[in-house]
Amino acid sequence: MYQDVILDHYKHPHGRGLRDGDAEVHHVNPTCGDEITLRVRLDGATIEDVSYEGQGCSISQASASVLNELLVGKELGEAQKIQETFLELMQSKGQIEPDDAMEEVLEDAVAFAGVSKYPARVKCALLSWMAWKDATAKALSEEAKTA
Amino acid sequence: MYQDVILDHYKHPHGRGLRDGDAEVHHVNPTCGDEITLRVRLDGATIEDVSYEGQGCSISQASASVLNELLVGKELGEAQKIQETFLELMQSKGQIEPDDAMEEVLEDAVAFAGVSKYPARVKCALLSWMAWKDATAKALSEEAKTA
Amino acid sequence: MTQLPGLLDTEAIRKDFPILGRELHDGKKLVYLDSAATSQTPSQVIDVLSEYYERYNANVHRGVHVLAEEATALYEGARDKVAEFINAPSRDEVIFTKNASESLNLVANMLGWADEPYRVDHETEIVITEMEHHSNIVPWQLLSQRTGAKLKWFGLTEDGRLDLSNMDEIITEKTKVVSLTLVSNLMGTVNPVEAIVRKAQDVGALVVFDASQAAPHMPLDVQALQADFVAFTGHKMCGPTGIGVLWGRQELLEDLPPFLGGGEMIETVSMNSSTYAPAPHKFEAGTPPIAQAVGLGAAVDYLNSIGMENVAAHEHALTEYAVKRLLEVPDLRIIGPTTAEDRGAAISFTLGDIHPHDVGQVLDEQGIAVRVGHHCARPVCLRYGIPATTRASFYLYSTPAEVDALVEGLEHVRNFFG
Amino acid sequence: MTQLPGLLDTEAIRKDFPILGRELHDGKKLVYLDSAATSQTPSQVIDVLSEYYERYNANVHRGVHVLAEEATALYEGARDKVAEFINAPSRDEVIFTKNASESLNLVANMLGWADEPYRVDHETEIVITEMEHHSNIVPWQLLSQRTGAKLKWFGLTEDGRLDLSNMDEIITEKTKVVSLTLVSNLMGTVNPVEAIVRKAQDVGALVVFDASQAAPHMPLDVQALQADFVAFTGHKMCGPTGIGVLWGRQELLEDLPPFLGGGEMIETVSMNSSTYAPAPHKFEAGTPPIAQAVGLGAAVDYLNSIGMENVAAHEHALTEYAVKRLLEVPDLRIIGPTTAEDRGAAISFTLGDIHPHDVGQVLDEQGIAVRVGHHCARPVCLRYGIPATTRASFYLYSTPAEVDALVEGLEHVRNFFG
Ligand SMILES: Cc1ncc(COP(=O)(O)O)c(C=O)c1O
Ligand SMILES: Cc1ncc(COP(=O)(O)O)c(C=O)c1O
Repeated sequence: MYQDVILDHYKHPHGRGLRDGDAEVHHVNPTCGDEITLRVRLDGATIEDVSYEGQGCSISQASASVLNELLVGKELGEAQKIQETFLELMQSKGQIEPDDAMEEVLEDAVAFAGVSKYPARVKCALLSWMAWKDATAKALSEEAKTA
Repeated sequence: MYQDVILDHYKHPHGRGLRDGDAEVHHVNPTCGDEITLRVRLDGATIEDVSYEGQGCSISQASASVLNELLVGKELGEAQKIQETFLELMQSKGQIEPDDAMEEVLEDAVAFAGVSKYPARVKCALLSWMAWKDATAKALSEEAKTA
Repeated sequence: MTQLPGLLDTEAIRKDFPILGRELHDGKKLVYLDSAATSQTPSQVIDVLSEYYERYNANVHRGVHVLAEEATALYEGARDKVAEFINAPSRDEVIFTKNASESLNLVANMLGWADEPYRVDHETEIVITEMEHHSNIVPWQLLSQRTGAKLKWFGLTEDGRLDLSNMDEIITEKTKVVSLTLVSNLMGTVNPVEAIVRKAQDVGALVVFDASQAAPHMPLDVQALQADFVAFTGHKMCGPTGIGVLWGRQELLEDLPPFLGGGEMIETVSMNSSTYAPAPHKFEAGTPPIAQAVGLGAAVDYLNSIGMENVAAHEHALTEYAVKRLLEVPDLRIIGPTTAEDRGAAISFTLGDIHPHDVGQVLDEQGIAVRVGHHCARPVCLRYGIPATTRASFYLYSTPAEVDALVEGLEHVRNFFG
Repeated sequence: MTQLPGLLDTEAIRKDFPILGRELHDGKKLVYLDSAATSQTPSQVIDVLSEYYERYNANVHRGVHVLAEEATALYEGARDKVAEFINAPSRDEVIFTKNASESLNLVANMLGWADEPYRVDHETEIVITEMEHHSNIVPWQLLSQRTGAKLKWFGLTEDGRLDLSNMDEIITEKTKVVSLTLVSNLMGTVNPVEAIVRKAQDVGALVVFDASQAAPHMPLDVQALQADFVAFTGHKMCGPTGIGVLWGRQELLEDLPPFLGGGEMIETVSMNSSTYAPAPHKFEAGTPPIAQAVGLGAAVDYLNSIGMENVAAHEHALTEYAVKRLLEVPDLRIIGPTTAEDRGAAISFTLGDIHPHDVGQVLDEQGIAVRVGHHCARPVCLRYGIPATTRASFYLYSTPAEVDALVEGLEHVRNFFG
C-alpha cells in the first residue's frame, strides 16, 4: 500500500504550515490520535489556499499534501467533485481499479487506491479531506453571515 | 424425590394456619414465588407453637408441616440442633445418606434427603426453616427488650 | 404424527441443534419447551463462535494488523446483519449490549441524564404496563426513584390483554416515555401497539419496545413500528448468551448523553475532559462482546435462511394446536389468551391446586423441560391472583409430538398429586 | 534458539492455541504481539464453550429442569473458580459483568447513588492516575460531572512511574475513592500500591484496582491487596469476550445500591416497588453471560494448570530480553520503564519520526501483529508529548524468537521509511 507517490508526498509535503484563512477546523482520528488543523482561504468560488498542520502517519500526511496540490486554485464545484471521487475510491474496499477518467480527476491521489483495502487506514487518508470539507462549509457560512 | 412421607405431609399438613405468636416473619423464595408467614410462640426456652400460612410447592408445604411436627414442644437448644442437622442434609447435594443417628434427630424430615440433589428445590425445603430461625431470633430479642 | 398446515420441516431443523438429541434421566429424550427463557443454539452459530476464536480473535477498532481488521470486519458485519434484520434505516443505529436488560437500562439512564426535551425529572411521567418483564419494570422504577418522575402503567384485562380503556388518563402531556413489550413472555400476548404509538406521539413521548419475545419469533420492522427504541436479546433468537441489541433513532442517539464510559466510546480523552465518538460507539464502552456479536450475526443468517414469516407461521400452527390440546386437560387454566389469535408461542397455565414447581419437577422426570415460577413478570401473577405458573414455550424446532408429550406428562402429574 | 531461565515450555503451550498456527500474507507465520489488547484463546476454552451450547444451554437460576440446573451449576461453578483464583474471602463477592469497563462503571455508579458514608457528591473528591486506561478515567469523569465531585490524579515521572511525591495533597479527607491500575496497559509499569492503600485507608477512602493487566499475568490476591473493589476482564486472560469481573468486599456489596435493574437481580417485584436479591445477584441484571462465565472458568483452570507464578516468571524473562533487544534498535525510545523491574510484558515505544501507524502496518506485512495508537490511555501520550506509540505485548505463549522477529521487523521499518 505504500506507493512511491505516497512516500514522496510524505517525505516532501506540499503547502504544509498554517497560513491565513477564512475558516479553521481541527479534526481528530480518535482510533489512532492523528490530528489536523486546517484552514481554507476562498476568493469568491476559488480556493486560494489550503494550509494545514498536523501529526499523523504517512498516509494522513501524504493525503493532506496531495489535497493541497490538487485543490488549491480550483473552483469549489470542481474541488467538490474531486473530493467525492476520492471518497468513493477510499470507500471501495479495494474494489475499484482506477480507470483513466478517475486518474484524470484524482491525479496523484489515485495512489491511495491500495489504502482502501485497509479499513483502519481509510480514515487516515480521509482525515484531511473531511477537514477540508468542514472548513469550506464553515468559510461559506461565515461569508453568508457577513454578506 | 417425592417420597410418600412428603406427599403425605403435603396433603395433610400439621399445624397449618396462623395463631398467636411472639414474633412473625414473612419469607419469600424469589426464584419461584413461594411465600410463608410464620409465627413462633415461646414459653421460656420451650417452643409452644409454630403456626404458619403460605403458598408453595409440595416440598415447601410438606417441609413446614414436618417442622411444626418436629419442633413444637422442644427446647430451643434441641430445636436448633435439629434445624442445623436439616440444613446440613439439604446442603449436601445428595452426598449424605442419612444414618440412624440422623434419622433419630430428623424423624420424618429425613425424607427430604433426595431433595438435596435438586439445587432449585433446596430453597423450597429450607424456606420454613429459615423463617423459623428468623422468627425465633426476633421473639428472643423482643423478649430481651421487654425484660 | 400430527400434521398441521404451516409447519416447518422440523426433522431437518432439529438436526441443526445438537442439544435436542440429548437424553436425560436414563434415556428419556429431551423435550425442550423452555425457549422463551432461552432458545437452543444451532451448529451454524456454535461453529462460527469456534471459528472466531480459532482464526480471527483480536480486539476491534484499534488495530492495523490483519487479525484486528478481520475481527473488526466480522463485528461490524454483524451490525449490518442485525440492522437489516430489523429494517433499521441505518446500521449506526444498532448498539450492541450484553442483553435486553442492559439495553432497557441504557435507555432509562440516557433519559435520566438527558437535557430537554428528553429529560425525565420529577415533573414528568413514565408509562409501562402490568405485563412487563422485570427488566422493563425495575429500570423505570429506579429512574423514577432517582428523578422523582411518576411511574404509571396500563393494566390487564381478564383474558390477558392490555386494558387500553383509560389510555387518556395514563398517557398525558407529562409523559416522557412509554415502554412496553411487543409480546408478553408470561402470557404470550401480542400487543396491539398502533394506538399507543399514536397517543405517545401526540403528547411528544418517546416509545420504547421490548422486543425480546418478538425478534426471535416474527418479522420485526422498527420503521413500521414507528418506534424510538427497540431492545432485544441474542440468547432467545438462536444466538449466544452475552449479547443484546438496542436500536434507537439516529437523531436520539446523537442528542442523548452516553451511559457507560471507557475505551471505544470516546473521541478524545484528556484528564480534564473527554469527547465522545458518534453512535453506536458512544454507547459501547470497553471491549464489546465481539465473538457474541459475530455469533448473533450467524443466528440472524440462520433465521433468515428459514424465513421469519415461516417461523411465525410454524409457531402459530403449533400454538393453535397446543392451546386446543391443553384446554382438554382437566383443571388446566391458561393464564393469557385462550386462542392462538395475536399470541405468541409461550403458554402459561395453572393445573388445579398443584404448585407449578411440582408440575415442572414431575414433567422434568419425564424429560420435559418447562419453566415454572413468575417468569420475571411477577405483577402478572399478582394480577391474576396466582403464585406462579407453568410455562411451555415453543420455537422453530418444536413439534406437535412435543405438545402431545406435554399433555401426556400433565396427565401423569395429575395422577401423581391427585 | 534463545534460551532464557524461567521460560515456559512454549512449544507445548502453543499447540493449545489454534490461531497461533495461522499464516498471513501468503505464508508468513503469525507473530502475535498484541496480547495486552486481547489474549488468544486455548482449545480448552473453545471446547468448553461449544460443549456448553451443545449439551447444557439453558437460562440459569430459575428452572427446575435438568438443563437449567446443569447450566446454573456450571455458571455458579465458574464463580467459585474465579473467587479462588483471586483469593476472595467469599464467592458471593464475585460479580460477573460484560467487561472490565462495565465493572468500573458499576463501582462509579454505585458510589454516585449510595447513601453516606459512601456517597460521592459535590463536597467530595475522586482520585485516579494519569496512567489509567480510558475505562478507568471516563467513568470517574462522568461521575464527577454528574455529582459535582472533584477529580484529581497522580502524575507520572519521566521514567513511567507514578509520582507519589505529593500524595498528601492528592488524597485528602475529602477523598471518597481512589481508583488505579495495578499495571499500566501502555507502559507496562507495575504500580507499588501499599503506600496508596495505607493513605486511602487513613482518610477513609475506598480503593478500586483495575486489574485488567494484572489478572492475566501474575498471581492476584484481593485480600493481600487490601482492596475494596477489583475489576478485570475475561478476554485478556485466555477467556472469551463478553465477560468481566468485579470483586467487591461483601459489606460494601450489601450496603451499596443496585445499578442496573431487571430479571435475576430482584427479590420481589410489584408495580409499586421492588426489593433486591443479595449480592452478587443484586448486581447481575438480566440473563448473564452464561457461556462466557463458564468459558472464563475454563480459562482460569487453564491458567492454574500452568501456574500464575510460572506465567509471571516467563513474562519477566521475556520482557527482560525484549527490553534489551529493543534498546539496541537505533532511534527507538521506550515509553515507560526501561528495565524489567516492576514491569509487565507490554512495551511501548516510538521509532524516530516514523508514525506508529506506519510502524504497525509494515510490521503487519511481515506477519507481526502489534498495536499502535494511544492504547486507550491518551493522557500518557499527552504526558510524554507523543501522538501515539507502537506496543508489543507478550503472554504465556510468546517466545524469544518472536522478540527477534520484532526487532528484525523494526529494522525493515527503518529502512523503508529511512
Ligand atoms: C488497564 C486496562 N483497564 C481496562 C481495560 C478495559 O477492559 P475492557 O475493554 O475489556 O472493558 C483494559 C483493556 O482494554 C486495560 O488494559
Ligand atoms: C419480554 C422480555 N423482556 C426482557 C427480557 C430480558 O432479557 P435478558 O434476560 O436477556 O436481558 C426477557 C427475557 O428474559 C423477556 O422475555
